[in-house]
Amino acid sequence: MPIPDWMRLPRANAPQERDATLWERCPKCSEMLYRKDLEQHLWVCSRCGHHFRMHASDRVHMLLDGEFQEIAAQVAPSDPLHWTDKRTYPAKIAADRIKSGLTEAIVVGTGTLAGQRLALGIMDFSFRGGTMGSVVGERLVRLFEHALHHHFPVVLFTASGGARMEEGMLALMQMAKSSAAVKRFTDAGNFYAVVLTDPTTGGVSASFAFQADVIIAESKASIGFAGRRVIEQTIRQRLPENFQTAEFLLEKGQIDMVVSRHELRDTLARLLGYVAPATVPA
Amino acid sequence: MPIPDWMRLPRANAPQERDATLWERCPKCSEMLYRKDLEQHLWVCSRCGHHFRMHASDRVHMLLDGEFQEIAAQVAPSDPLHWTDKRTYPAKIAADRIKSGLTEAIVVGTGTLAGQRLALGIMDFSFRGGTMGSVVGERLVRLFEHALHHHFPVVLFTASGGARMEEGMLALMQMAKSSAAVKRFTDAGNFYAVVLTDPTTGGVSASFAFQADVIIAESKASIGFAGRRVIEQTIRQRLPENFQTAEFLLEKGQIDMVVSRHELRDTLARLLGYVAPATVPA
Amino acid sequence: MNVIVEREKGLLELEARIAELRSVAAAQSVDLHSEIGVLEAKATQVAQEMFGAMTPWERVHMARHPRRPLGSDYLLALDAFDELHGDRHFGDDAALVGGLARLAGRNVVVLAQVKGRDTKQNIARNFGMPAPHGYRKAKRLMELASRLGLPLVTLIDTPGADPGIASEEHNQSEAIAACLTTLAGVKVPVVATVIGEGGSGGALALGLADYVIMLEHSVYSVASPEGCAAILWGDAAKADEAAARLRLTSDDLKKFGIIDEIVPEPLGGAHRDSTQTVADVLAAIGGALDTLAAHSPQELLDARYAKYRKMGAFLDTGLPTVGAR
Amino acid sequence: MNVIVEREKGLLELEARIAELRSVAAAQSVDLHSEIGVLEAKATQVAQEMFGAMTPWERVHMARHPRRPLGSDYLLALDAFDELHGDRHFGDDAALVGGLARLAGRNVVVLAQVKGRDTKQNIARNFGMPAPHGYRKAKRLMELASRLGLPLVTLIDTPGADPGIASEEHNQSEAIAACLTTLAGVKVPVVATVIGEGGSGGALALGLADYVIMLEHSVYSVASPEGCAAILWGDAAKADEAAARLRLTSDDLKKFGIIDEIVPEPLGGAHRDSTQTVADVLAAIGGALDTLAAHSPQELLDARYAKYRKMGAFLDTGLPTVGAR
Ligand SMILES: [Zn+2]
Ligand SMILES: [Zn+2]
Repeated sequence: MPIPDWMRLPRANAPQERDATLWERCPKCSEMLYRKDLEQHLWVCSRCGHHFRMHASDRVHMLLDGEFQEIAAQVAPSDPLHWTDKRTYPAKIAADRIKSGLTEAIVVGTGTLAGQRLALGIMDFSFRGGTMGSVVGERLVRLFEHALHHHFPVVLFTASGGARMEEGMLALMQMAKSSAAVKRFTDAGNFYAVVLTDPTTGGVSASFAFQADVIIAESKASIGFAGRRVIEQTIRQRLPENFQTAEFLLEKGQIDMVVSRHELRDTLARLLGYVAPATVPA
Repeated sequence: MPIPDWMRLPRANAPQERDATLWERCPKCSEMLYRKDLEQHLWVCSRCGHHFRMHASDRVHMLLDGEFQEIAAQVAPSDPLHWTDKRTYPAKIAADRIKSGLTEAIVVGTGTLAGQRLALGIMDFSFRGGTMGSVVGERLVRLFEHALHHHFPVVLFTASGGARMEEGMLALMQMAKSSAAVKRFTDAGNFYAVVLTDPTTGGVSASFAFQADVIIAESKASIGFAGRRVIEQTIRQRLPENFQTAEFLLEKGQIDMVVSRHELRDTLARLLGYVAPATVPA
Repeated sequence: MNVIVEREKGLLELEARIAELRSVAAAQSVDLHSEIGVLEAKATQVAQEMFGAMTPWERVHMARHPRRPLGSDYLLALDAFDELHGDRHFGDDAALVGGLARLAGRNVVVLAQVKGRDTKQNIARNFGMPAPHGYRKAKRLMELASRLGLPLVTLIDTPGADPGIASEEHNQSEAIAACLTTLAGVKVPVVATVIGEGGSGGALALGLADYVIMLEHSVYSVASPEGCAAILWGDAAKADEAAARLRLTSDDLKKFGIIDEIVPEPLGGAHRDSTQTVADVLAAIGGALDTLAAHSPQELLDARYAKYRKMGAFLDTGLPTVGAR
Repeated sequence: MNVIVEREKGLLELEARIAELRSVAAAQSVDLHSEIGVLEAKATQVAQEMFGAMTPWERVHMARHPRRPLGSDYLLALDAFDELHGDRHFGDDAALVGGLARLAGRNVVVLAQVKGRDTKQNIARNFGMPAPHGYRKAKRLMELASRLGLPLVTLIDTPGADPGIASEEHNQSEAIAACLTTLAGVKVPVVATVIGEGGSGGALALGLADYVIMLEHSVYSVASPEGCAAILWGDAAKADEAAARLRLTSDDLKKFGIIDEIVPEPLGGAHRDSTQTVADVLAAIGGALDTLAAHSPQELLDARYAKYRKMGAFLDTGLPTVGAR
């Protein structure tokens, strides 16, 4: 399997909490977990079932039969607002590249899952909190256009803090841009499934995340439009524990299913099977 | 103005509470109202504003500029189930014809309202409680097909106790039949408005009544799917006074507007103006 | 009290005795051949007498039999099924279940009204009475089926749409009405099957279809016999008479052209062999899908419109001679 | 506290004195010509200094000015307007008003976010923050416009979509997301105008349009300056700095190609001459509708897709040279 560029970025070399230790502490139950085991268990705590946030490359490996043909990898952020707060925007981008080993908050491409070809996009919270800027929008649109052209189904994994402030209104406009692409794609009779992972909020939840034909959420993922803190500040009271969890959304009729990460690949394989009966050679 | 057949039926000759007296008692405030005044006031109580149920012919006169070209007047009920309970179905029909002066629970046709041509259907509760049987369904469909062909807007006035039991499943199927006609009509870009009058329930509310582009309700009209008594029996408690009123539905986001009968013609004229800019000579 | 449950008690006793004799014969190597034969003949005779010709009211009770195969039994028997939840706006309704499925070699979207088997289940499933958000989930999945080109299979079994306060507040009328226009417009084959109770508008919301099947002893009615009797005679006890008048049986409805096919049930009702009944129904649906698959979306839409366009019974030659002019 | 309201107090006093002098002059037939002239010159100078060049943060306050013309003022100025209520399912949202209207000789469907003028109105209109059933009403009317072939006119003025518990429970995300796909697909011209605050996704839900107008001192932002400052510096007091960084003014957004036209405001802001401002905006919308009317539905859809397809700023030649590899 040829490794795409973004997987070759020097993630492992960077001093980062995840890569620095042999052990990881489960943030839910505090169990110390051996890192190799955790990887084997798809980053799910073997004691309490907590789903760790997962790296995009790990997701690709978890899902695909083999090769991942990345699309639009060369599409990279610019700095249209000449943004600076504590740091400049380019400095933030550079730091997150090293930290995450990713060139942006989403990777998109094609591959096969259980023998079925699909267009796959995976957001990663470790790059700028999964925020959506111009690159996320552009990569998404290229993915949908590619999938439309080839009549592939699209599966997206979301993880996002919303629109990326450092690109101002250009970031907000990515909601419109991606929505237009989704609309064209689904209107043509193509299948689009999304997997909401922890966390999915704001500009991403209010655009392509909730425009899918089938909406899956990973167990316990936090999903909502407004952030918990914003709501608590507005209503001046604490929210219930399960508010904005995947399970809460299922109960409220907002999503189709909550799936444990261990079941995710099989679930997606079945869903793709319903809409793409003709399988391609694996 | 040539008077259609159904207006020639011997309504006035029949001994009937409405026609028998010079005075009417308002069922809401008990005021005794002079019948001629009441007619002049569109059957609205001058003291409390109560909207009396109104005869289809009175509605036609209230709405149209002049002539009413009735459609499908010759479509008449048969007795497919050979129904009998305390009376036979044909006997009920015959009695209601005399009582109401109508050939069925709806009259449909075309005319102009404030110079704008429209297809108009008016249900009347005084014929079999405005129930929908095969004739109501057939007349409705012919109206929608006629309007589709001529690109006329459709305005319907509903008043119905639901599907007509004496025609069994053939009555229920009129919900499907009329829905299919509405769908064809509106899909082609035509305008359909409905005025819900007292009462609109069951099979009529759950089909063409709530499929309109714009839904108006007459003040205080009782509107709902299940009957008040059925709900009270199910939940074993009394319902609030305003439950299932037009005003309640407006608050619950179910309808576009509540309109007093005195404002109805002007409101419809304005609505037709938005969608049919070209007026025909009155 | 279900009259069929009451009446089949004698038959069940007879069958229990036969089973008992058989085990005695096997265990003690006694020849009870002729005794068993006599009882079996008796059982067959009793069953024939009881179920050979049932009144409409008895068939209503058969349709409501507590062991009758439910929507959930059909879903379990599908080649594959993945449930899709929720209307995206308000909630998920367990009384109306939908999802992607594989049936007779085809990928389909299935929608099923599901009652409970016991009180607990029935409370969870609201006795099979869908709320507005149930119908709105159904509408969402109808549109999904149409867009993806997947045939739509519906299973009808409800006493009616939920008549509660919340359902009125959330516009039950519009929820059902929207299902009807949506079904009128979906660009895929629609096959509806009444598997138990087809109760009024709440049933029809899933029933506007290219092909409508009824399980033999299911019923499909404009109103419940009890409700009808209460309205007409002020006496719900006359429900048996109302059941007869309403013409709610599968054979009556086939004659009226309201349904297209009847799937026979085993003698004594579907619950006497649920597995076989479910398989028979799914096979019938598969057959209908095969036939409909030959048609283009536009042909389906035209045929569907024409089918409902001609439903109804009326005179078209002026006023009939009922009553005086 | 609104900085513009504070700062314009001096100007208002000056103007009051001029008016007073005028009435004195008229009543007592005194010649105060030169005194009035001096004060008028002073007032013009003060206004020029105050409003000739405002900072982004000042413009945020101008956009939130308590006397700024609101959505309701535009609706009242239409040639005709009939409000259509409700999402058909759940409720009617007074923060997002819609209906059939006549504007510049055309029949249109109009959607307007409406804040209140005082506390009571603001409570009724939830401070202009629409709930999911508001956006669902909007979606219903967008679809109506598309089906009837009526152009769609939207007026944007919201701090953002409602962030309450009930709104989350009813899926605010989906409500906004559905408006976006719907606008992307309507077969009629869409003209959006930001008349006050364009707050994030809750504003954009009405903002995916063929032509986007901004009133000069309106703002349109990915996040509120206060929220942005709180996130970036943990200090909402740095909102003025955030306002400058976010590039939320009409001139910035025109340069970025995010909006198409700016309608100038009177010196001192729209509220200094509300009638004229409203008329100017409606005239600009009318002009845009005239231009768009020349295009077929397919042309509109293609142009709309192309317009948003190219929005964004990125490099397409491999990894940029930011940071170390
Ligand atoms: Zn753990
Ligand atoms: Zn009165």
